[in-house]
Amino acid sequence: MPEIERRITQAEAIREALAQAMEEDERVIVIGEGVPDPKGIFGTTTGLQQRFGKARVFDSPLSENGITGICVGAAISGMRPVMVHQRIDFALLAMDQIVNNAAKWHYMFAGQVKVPLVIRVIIGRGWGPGPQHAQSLQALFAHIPGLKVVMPTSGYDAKGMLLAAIRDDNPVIFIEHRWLQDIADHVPEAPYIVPLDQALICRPGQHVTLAAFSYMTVEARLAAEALAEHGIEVEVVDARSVRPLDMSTIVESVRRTGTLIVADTAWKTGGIAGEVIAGVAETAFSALKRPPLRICLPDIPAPTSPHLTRGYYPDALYLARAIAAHLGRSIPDAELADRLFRTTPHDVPQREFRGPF
Amino acid sequence: MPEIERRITQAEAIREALAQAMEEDERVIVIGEGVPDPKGIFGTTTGLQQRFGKARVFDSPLSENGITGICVGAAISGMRPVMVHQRIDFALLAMDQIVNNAAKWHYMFAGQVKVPLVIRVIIGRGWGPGPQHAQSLQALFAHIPGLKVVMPTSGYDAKGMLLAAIRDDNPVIFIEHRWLQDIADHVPEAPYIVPLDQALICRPGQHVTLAAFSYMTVEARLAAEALAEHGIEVEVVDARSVRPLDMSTIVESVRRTGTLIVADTAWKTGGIAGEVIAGVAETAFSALKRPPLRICLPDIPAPTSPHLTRGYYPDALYLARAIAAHLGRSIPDAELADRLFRTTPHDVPQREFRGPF
Amino acid sequence: MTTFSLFRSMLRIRRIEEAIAERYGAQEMRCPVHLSIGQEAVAVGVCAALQPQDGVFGGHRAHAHYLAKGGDLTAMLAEIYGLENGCCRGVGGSMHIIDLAAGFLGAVPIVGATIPLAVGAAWAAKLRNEDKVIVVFFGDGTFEEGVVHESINFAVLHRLPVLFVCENNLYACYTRLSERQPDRPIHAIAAAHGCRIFTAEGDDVEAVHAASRMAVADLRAGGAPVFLECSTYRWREHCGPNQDDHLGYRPSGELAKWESTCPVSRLASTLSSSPEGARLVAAAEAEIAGEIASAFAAALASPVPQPADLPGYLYA
Amino acid sequence: MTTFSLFRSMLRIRRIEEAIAERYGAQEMRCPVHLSIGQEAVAVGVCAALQPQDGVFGGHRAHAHYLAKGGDLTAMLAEIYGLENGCCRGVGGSMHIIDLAAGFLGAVPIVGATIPLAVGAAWAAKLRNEDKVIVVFFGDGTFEEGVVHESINFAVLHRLPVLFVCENNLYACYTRLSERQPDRPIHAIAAAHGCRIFTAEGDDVEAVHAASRMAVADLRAGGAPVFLECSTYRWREHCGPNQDDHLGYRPSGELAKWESTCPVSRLASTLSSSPEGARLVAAAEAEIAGEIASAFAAALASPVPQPADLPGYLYA
Ligand SMILES: Cc1ncc(C[n+]2csc(CCOP(=O)(O)OP(=O)(O)O)c2C)c(N)n1
Ligand SMILES: Cc1ncc(C[n+]2csc(CCOP(=O)(O)OP(=O)(O)O)c2C)c(N)n1
Ligand SMILES: [Mg+2]
Ligand SMILES: [Mg+2]
Repeated sequence: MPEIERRITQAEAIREALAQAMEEDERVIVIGEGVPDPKGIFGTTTGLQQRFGKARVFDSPLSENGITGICVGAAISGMRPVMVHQRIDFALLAMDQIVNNAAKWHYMFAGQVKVPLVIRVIIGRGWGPGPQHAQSLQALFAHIPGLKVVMPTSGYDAKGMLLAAIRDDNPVIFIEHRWLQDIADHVPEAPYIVPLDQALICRPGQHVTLAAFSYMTVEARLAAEALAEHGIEVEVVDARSVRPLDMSTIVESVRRTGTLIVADTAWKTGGIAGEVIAGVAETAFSALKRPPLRICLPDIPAPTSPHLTRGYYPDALYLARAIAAHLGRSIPDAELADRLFRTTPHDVPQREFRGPF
Repeated sequence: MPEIERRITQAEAIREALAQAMEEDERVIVIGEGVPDPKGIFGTTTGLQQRFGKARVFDSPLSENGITGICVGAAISGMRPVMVHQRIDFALLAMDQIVNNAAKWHYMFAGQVKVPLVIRVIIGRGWGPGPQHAQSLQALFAHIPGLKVVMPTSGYDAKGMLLAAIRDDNPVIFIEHRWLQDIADHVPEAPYIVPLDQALICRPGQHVTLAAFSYMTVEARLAAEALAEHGIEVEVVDARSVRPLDMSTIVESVRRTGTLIVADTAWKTGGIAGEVIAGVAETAFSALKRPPLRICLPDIPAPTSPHLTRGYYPDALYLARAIAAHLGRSIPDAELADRLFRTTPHDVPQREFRGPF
Repeated sequence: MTTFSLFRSMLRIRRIEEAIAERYGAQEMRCPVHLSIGQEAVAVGVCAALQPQDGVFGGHRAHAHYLAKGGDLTAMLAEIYGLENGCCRGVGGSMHIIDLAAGFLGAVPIVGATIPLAVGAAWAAKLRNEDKVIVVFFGDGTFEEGVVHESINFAVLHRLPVLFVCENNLYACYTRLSERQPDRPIHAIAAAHGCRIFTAEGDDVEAVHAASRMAVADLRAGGAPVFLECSTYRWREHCGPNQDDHLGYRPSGELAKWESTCPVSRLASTLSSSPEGARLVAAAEAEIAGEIASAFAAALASPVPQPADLPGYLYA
Repeated sequence: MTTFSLFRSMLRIRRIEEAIAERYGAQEMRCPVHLSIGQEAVAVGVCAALQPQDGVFGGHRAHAHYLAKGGDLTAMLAEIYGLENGCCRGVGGSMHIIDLAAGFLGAVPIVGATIPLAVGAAWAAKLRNEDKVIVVFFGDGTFEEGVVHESINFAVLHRLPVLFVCENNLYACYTRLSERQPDRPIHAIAAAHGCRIFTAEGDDVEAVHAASRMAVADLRAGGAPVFLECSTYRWREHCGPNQDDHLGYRPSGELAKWESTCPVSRLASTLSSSPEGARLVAAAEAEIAGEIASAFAAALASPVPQPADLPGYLYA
């Protein structure tokens, strides 16, 4: 199995998925502001136009609502468009077409027309993107019947779920995290599918269920490793999908651990972390041995200055402390801090990151 | 106190609040598609242009995002605009300006500029509005730091909260329900304020806390009356505000009753009902004697046909049955059904309703 | 397409909408309806220039477009009645109609919502090398939505086979054009975007048809997107079955002026000037009355839809 | 405004942005920056036509507009460094700048986001009978956003004192105009909307200024909204401090051509043709260098902002 050695970044995994989808189905087209440009959406679309031509890989005017509607129109006419927003914030301009049309076209016409559309949106941050360029708006999409909404964490899942999303006959909001794009993972070359509705237990543990979304899964795993050294076994569930939420995997885990903590990349109030808690409280109340807990962003927009973002984004150390405290376990803080101290500046994904976005 | 006899409809209460706000502060202007037209937004703006002139009461082009941004621009320049969408569905076109600008302008500039803007949006239904004209999208706004979001139920609160919203220096999403507009209530003539952040216990009861939003409060009270005859005392909390949620009133109630049920006008998944449950579970877990419960719309868009909307909107009978079942109390169903049977067709607010919307 | 068949198509639409209006009061069509009475010539003149494989999108006021493109009458009526045999099985009602077999690709009530869809459909047709023209109908008010400009820009950029038809009836609901737009022609903006422009008096079906034929021929030959603006007038209330001149939002005499140039009756008089023509007109009236009566009967014979089916419509 | 002061204002902006670019690599300005190097003449020519009470809005690339309107340099630099004395106390960074005292009413990076705000500010000015003109700067790409058309329509309808300035630098990020818009002038669309139109070569500060003076005078006299389109060119990468001609997205020679008509150095040569002029130019360089050095020093002397203050900024 030489395959097992193949490690590529998530950005490369996404590019590979796009290329393979275009290869296997000529109805697949890719469009977005900057798709064929030299930066290629953080490298996720680089080379696609050279390979598949200008008739299938498009740049886009700055017209988010219009282009979304145009892609819906193409999708109901037999194409399978994949569109992309470099920041989820720009998708706010397209909420009308996403919510009123894409999500409902199949339903409104009683199932006569399909909308095979993938909308890639990127959350997270370079450095200092600030209030309008670093939102994590998954909750807005998660509330909408007719959409599927996914947030893969690993490069493996990113490829498999993107292929699944493109093959799916429904509109899928595919949420990528900027800080995951440069992380390498084992990603098989041949096309494969990861289902759009299944959470993944990526670390088993019997003391607490930590359901995490997207990049928070990375921090969650680090926290879990550190806590394991102190005898706290955290079960890390990578939620992977937001709509539908795989509640049964989460509920089963809570039935084993008795404790639920949810870590999300978004603001706490009105976010999907609350939805997970409400779902568990409704359906597995008696399994809960103690109050559930959300670890999310504070309810304020992201500031820009690194002096101000410090502490804004909960990291592994924050998670580990919060988990230990929630379980009433006292761990010498210096040990945790020592283990989880981030040597990279807190506002960049990798040490080599040099800006500007 | 002859005042106590004064009963006007909620639509009239809203119109009165607008008129009084315009009278007390010349910076208040009113704009929206149809504001000065003969229908006057279901009667809520009728006569205002005649009274305050064309320089303060405006019709609007069909340009939701643009007009919202224009109102933000006017608000940061010292005006106090009140704008209105006849349906909340149209506000989806303006999510960019609402979320990216209105909600953040004060924060982004570190408090230097205020955005005193009220956006009235109407949810609910005439008959048969269907998938694109009957959404209850409060959850989308409730997630956004920087917004205030309210949903008054009574005519009294509608007037007092609208006056408070207009006097507030922040953007307020003011959500009205179509089915409340023709309900009469005691509404004092002199201007008064109802705070934007306080839930109201509108019926005390020791067995179960029923937190309800907007029109669901009406159905909740009917259900509570019916259940009282069977010895179930329901504490009905009219949540009134969505952001901020008055969690302390709800939590205190749950501490007394031990049981939480939330009734919302919106889809269940990802809605604010889940937020209420998550908040209570996090902060008052031990007060809960049994699982919490959500009573919301099913996770599908509203259909149009009356044959299809039957059962789509939970009513008092549905609530009463669900509450009794949740408490494990068996009440002869015929008695409940008899008491709560709706003699008005299920798809209209009043018997006299004749369409078309 | 002969003058008579243009006339007949308009007459049929007029009578169908009158029948809807007449029966609306019975409270059995429990959804908003937006009638095109007075505006039939635009729908008919344009759609008569299309082939079956061409596609049409509409908006909130779409009965005429649906019928002119050949949409199934019974399915539309059943839909308005909220019945299982409706073209959306009752999910949609009057504001959501579709007939894929006829090339009526859908109408929904968010104004402007179908304009980018039409461009997307035209884009797909071009990418797939299909001989297909896509038409979208919308009102003067809808032109104020930014998405219209975004859609036109993309269509012109990619030279897509799309015909934008603006039915300028001077009002959006009860608000006159002059309260919403400055005094300049709508089509001039489309022209500046790079569309080819046609205009027509929307109460003259032959003029609309002639312009549409040229437009569609241009598009089939690979020409730039076309924007056709037609002046027209809505006779009844914005939404619902009634007259509403008493509300006073129209200048007095305006409605009467437009009624006097009624596209249907003007053509009826012209045609009736010969005895043969008069006979044809009378026969058409009779046939249409019969068709409408049976369509209503057939629609009302539909079973009722079942709420249990709804979740199945959500995802493909 | 003399030619020399126009020149000096451009030179100052050029040197400030060069200084930012030079220091960006030190990794202490930890936010995206979009430089206007090459485009200074538009900001300067327009703002020189304004009064202090007039208002200006910008977008993601707003340093030049802020500075040309008289925004505080130290506060801008401190903001880019994320420090407490920044014009937004570090909350905003380079893409969110404001100086209310100078009439710079705000810039934010969602493209098109400030265009309706400018119209709203002009509307407020008109409703309050204030003698105020509002200007908004935006790029060719931004013109593709529907909200721009919605904003222009409203401005023309209500005849508001707003000047729309389109800096057409041929690119949105790395995408050339011809990939995003058909081949027709942008300003022709604004003209069709009913704006009064001016155009200027954006590397000729005096031409921009002359057009702006006429435009602003028109607006003060109650004229229709004005749309000014300036051709211009961005020399550096879309975002960040570097050159990027090696990426190959620009036709070869294009950058060089624009560099050869540099608005700053062309005027420097003209002015330097007299000894007195040469002396003034040299003095300006020296003064500006001094000002920049002290501004950086002052900015960097700022305390750091405190996260604990953030919640207080959320609601008024
Ligand atoms: C986005 C949106 N805004 C507002 C409405 C409410 N509305 C329905 S029809 C209409 C007027 C449309 O006017 P026009 O485009 O001229 O079409 P007409 O009704 O005259 O045929 C409005 C404002 C809507 N349906 N969608
Ligand atoms: C709504 C939105 N879409 C996309 C972006 C990403 N973006 C930032 S700047 C830019 C290009 C803007 O081009 P133009 O308006 O020509 O201004 P220029 O950068 O050339 O000065 C884009 C697409 C954004 N900030 N906002
Ligand atoms: Mg109209
Ligand atoms: Mg540009």
